[in-house]
Amino acid sequence: MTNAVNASGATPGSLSSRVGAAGPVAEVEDLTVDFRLRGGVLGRGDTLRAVRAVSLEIGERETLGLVGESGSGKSTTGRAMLRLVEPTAGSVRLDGEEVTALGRGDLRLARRRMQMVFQDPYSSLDPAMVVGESIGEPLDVHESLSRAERSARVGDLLEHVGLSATYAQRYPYEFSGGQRQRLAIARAIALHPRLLVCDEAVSALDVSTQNQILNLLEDLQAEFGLSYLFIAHDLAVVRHIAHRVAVMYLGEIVETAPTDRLFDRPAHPYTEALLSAVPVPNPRRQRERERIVLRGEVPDAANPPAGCAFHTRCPHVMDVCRVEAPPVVAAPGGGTVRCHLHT
Amino acid sequence: MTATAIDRREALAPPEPGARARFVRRFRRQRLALAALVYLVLVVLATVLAPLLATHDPLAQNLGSVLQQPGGGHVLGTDDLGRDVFSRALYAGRVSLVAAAQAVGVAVVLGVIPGLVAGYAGRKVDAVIMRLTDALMSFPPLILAIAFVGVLGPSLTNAMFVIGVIFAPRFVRLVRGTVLSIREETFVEASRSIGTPTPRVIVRHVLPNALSPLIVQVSLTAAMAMLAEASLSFLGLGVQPPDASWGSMIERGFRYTATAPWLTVFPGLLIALTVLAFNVLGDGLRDSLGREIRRGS
Amino acid sequence: MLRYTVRRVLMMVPLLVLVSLGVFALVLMIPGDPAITIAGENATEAQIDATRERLGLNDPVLVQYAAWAGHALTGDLGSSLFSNESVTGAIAGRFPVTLALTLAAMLIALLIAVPAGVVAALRRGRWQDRGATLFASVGISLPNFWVGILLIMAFALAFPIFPAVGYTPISEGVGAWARGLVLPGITLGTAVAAEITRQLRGSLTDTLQQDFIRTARANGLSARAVVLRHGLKNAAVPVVTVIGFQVGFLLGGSVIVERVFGLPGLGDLAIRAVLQRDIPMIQGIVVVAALIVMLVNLAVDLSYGWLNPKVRQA
Amino acid sequence: MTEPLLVVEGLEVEFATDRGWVQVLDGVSFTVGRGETVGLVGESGSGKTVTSLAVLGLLPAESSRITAGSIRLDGRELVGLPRRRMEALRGDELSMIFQEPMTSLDPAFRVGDQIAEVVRRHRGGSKRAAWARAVEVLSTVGIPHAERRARSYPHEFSGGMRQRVMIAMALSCEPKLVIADEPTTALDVTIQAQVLDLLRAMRDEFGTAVVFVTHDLGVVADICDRAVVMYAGQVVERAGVDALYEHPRHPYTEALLSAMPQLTARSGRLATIPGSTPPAGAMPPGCRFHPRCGHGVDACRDTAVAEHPLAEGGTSRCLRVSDLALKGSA
Repeated sequence: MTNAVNASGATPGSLSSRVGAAGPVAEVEDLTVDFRLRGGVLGRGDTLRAVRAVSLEIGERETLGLVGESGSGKSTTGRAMLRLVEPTAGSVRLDGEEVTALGRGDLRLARRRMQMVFQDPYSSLDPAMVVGESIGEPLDVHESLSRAERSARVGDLLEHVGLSATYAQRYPYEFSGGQRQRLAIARAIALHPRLLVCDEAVSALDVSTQNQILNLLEDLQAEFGLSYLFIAHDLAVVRHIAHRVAVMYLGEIVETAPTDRLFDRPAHPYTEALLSAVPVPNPRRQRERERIVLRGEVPDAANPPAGCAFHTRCPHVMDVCRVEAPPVVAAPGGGTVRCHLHT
Repeated sequence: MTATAIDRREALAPPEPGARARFVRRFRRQRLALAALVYLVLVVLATVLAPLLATHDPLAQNLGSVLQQPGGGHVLGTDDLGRDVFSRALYAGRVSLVAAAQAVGVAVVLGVIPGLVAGYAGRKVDAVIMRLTDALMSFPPLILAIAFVGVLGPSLTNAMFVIGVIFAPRFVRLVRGTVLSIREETFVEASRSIGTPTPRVIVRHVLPNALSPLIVQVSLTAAMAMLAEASLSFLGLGVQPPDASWGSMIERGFRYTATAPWLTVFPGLLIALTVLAFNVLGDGLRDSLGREIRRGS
Repeated sequence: MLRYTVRRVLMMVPLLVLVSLGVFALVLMIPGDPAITIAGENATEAQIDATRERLGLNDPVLVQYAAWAGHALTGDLGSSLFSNESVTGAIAGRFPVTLALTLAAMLIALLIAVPAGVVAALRRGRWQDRGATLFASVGISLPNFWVGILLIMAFALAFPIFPAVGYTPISEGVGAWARGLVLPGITLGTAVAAEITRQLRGSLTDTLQQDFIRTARANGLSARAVVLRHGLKNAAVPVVTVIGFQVGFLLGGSVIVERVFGLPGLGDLAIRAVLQRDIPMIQGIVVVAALIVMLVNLAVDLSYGWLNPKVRQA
Repeated sequence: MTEPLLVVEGLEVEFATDRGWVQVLDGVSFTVGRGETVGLVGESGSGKTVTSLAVLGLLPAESSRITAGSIRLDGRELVGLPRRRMEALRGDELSMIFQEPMTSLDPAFRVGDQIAEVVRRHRGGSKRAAWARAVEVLSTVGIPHAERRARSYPHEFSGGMRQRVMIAMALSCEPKLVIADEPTTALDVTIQAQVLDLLRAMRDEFGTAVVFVTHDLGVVADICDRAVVMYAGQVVERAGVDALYEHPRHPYTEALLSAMPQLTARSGRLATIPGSTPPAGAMPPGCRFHPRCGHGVDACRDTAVAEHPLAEGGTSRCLRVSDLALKGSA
């Protein structure tokens, strides 16, 4: 195989964001997304603020892990960055270009530089098409290739994700979940994008398959210089693949940090609770761990609590938390945190 | 052992086996649908080749041999004017099938495009189209058809046009529903995310996946259209003499129920079998197509 | 639930307007001059003008519609062009026959379909299922006038158990009335029974594969309780929808069945009106039929609220 | 010594497919003692869910059959038990909690009614008493305002709360054994922690034995006393959790353990298990794991492997069990 794999990769978890002199690949500033809810007496809907003024940046060849529980807005953030849902406010820049300001035609052109891998490998490929058609679709839309060139490119992509070029003529139902996810990745990298948003890309897979996909993503990052926004709820997976991590709760980023700092010394009580809730696969260690079990559930996003959004479940809640939203401050050891304990 | 150097080809296990087995199994299960298809092809052939197959002139009256029982010189007997029932049935079948095709054609044309628009356009357009559809569906189909034919004057073309209009909402709803659900599929979002223009998304992803339920509905609607044609012709509001459809043959034979039952039994049997064939074919198609979409989701 | 009901009833208003527009438009669709059509081919110029004036055909279309709809709202659907009988009166006189026929057909259909559908779903793939499926396919494929004729041949002519034609009002004895409805009821009900069987089988089969059915079984509920309590209630929504749909078909089918069995119902009235091109009568019948369908759909939608608690809130 | 609460011995199950009957469980044996929590671990296709459905007698009658083996609950044979007798046991002496809290409750009935129905089925008594019991168990599983919430419909609850309702229903008749099939997989981690705590508390309070079916080795480490590891329709290893994690005796267990991404430190490359689980009906001859195993020898290819009892208790289905030193989790 010509595309030898660079398994050494870059050292993960270096303390600073890898924003080179050229600036970050993706910059998000105060991104806000509202959804109109249907219902109400006259069909007049309420609004749900799914994402609240989220800011983050992703450097070249960097993987930013975005973690949070269901309803935290992490997936919406990813979609809004690619304008698969329209942001209500805020700015998204890709290589310095303002994505939120692009008109329809320019946006279509910009899409070749930002791609997405979806969670459900069973519905992300058109069942009525052979997979070669699905993988080749980005090429059809953005490049005019001869039949031979196109089929060569598709074959090359298949080989790149570890599948045989001869599979191009097969239908999706002939593939297993892991293989389908490889196909979805092949489609996403077809145009050599700068940014790849992976939305729970391995959550539906068994452990052994999941690791194959994670390794594949690392290889492709090394080979093509990709930047990843890696959205996941599985913290162990994020620890492995991400260089930096942002934690979301109820539409807000509550903490960002280089991966090692976040996992070793979480600054936000929510991050701490999340980490402690994940059981470790070692009975003795698990028994000895101190566990923080949060009470209650995530509040209704349509009707968030006043003050700090986390105060209803926070073990360290103080009076100020109930009335005043905490500011974002620098966290000890790097990154940022949004908590009154640190102000 | 497991931490071997990565071989990208670790996923090269052959695709899930049994794809072909599944196809064969499905095909086998559709024996009935296959038989229905064969029957329909035969009926169409027979009506197309009516001039060659007819033993008598379908319009030739022979008052010397009226109401003859099946057998002898007339395979299916003769009617009250001495016309050969078998030959008439061949030509009448032509009328019935063409009428059904016409109604289905009208329904598809009037149904698919509004359905696509309703499914793909915004809430307001959708709401308008769906309210109109609801209104049309508030009329009992046959009553509306009778009313229209009553106003426009009895003619088969009028009748089938109206039947087509009446069946159009089924296609609107079907196509809209399918589009709405396909739109929610990740593969459509994936296609949008690579910058595929909307028309291409519709043509490449939405339509092909909407096609299977559409074909099924065409077959089932053909069955209903045949029944509707037969009903209208039975009421004397469809095909006008001396032309005949299977429905109007029964209407004519109805007066001789007690003395010449073959006049109603044979055309009725033809209608029933043909309608059954369309229904069985539609069901068979539904069972063998469209399963892949549901799988795994 | 109240809010849901109110909203659902309010939704009928625009529908009513659309439907009435459609019915009114029937007049506009008469090819050529409706006045000539209505006054008759042999009418004199003066007669035609008088007709035009009487029908308000000189007024703008919207005024005509307003006048017609205004009268319709008060229950005045005009009068027959031929008998001068009031349309509302004529319909009211015929309605009981059609109602009795429709109810008989629905009753027969449910008596066949519910057991057939349940047994088919429970014995999937076995002979009971195949039998029910076959009945469903054949049932929806038979032209009902043909079924009626065959039934007459068999049970009125060959074995005279039931009357071949005619209607006995209920005032002349419940027995005779019911006896006269058996053959027409079966004729009209067969297709409906087939359609409901089909839907019930499909919907119950789907429901029985749901996770909550497994939960019920895992908690030891008897097979009977699982199917009759949890299965049927959850399978009911599409079935009720289909039953609602069938009312429209029953009204249409009654035209045919009344013709075959010589019953003096709405359908019979409709055929006469059509053959005479009695426009107000046609309009009246269509309006009444559409109204019945809309009311049935309303009832169907309201039943969803009971069957599916989620609907109530929406 | 009396027999353990649940004894599964040599269980074999077949499913109907296009190609005829195909074996999906092959000689599955394990036991669960009173009050004990046993993890049934494996990836998709390992047969863990089929095993639990077989114990409850919930395998679909038309498309599956038990061809051999025995399932004894409290000394009573469940295989071949008449349907009515089995129904009477389910929900009473043994019950089950399922993975999908969103779809496992009947949307058309109030949750209180659904629980009361189970109570009345097994305990009889008045509707009022059954309702009172429903409210009682709902409050036991931590549903606030149980009195009022019993009158709510399933769609008015969050996923975590629905799983509590499911647990309340399963425990309403105080069964001796509960089978929990991936009960926390669909939940967020903070809610998973709550539900695991609840299950622990219930086990301690009622002395209920639990079979915990899961693919998550972290959850097994957290809640289970012993674990039964399944691969391709067979049990490959049985052991107490401490021994299993520290000294796995089957290469598949080792592979699974090393493949678990860890919270503690970033490893280099993630370990993978090459290939994929063989589908039922196409099992490789010999050891079923040998095509993916890094320790295989020629003998593994053609000799079907039996379960070897281990000196320290438990079993391993590996030919090389005595000469391999396998790596556990750190």
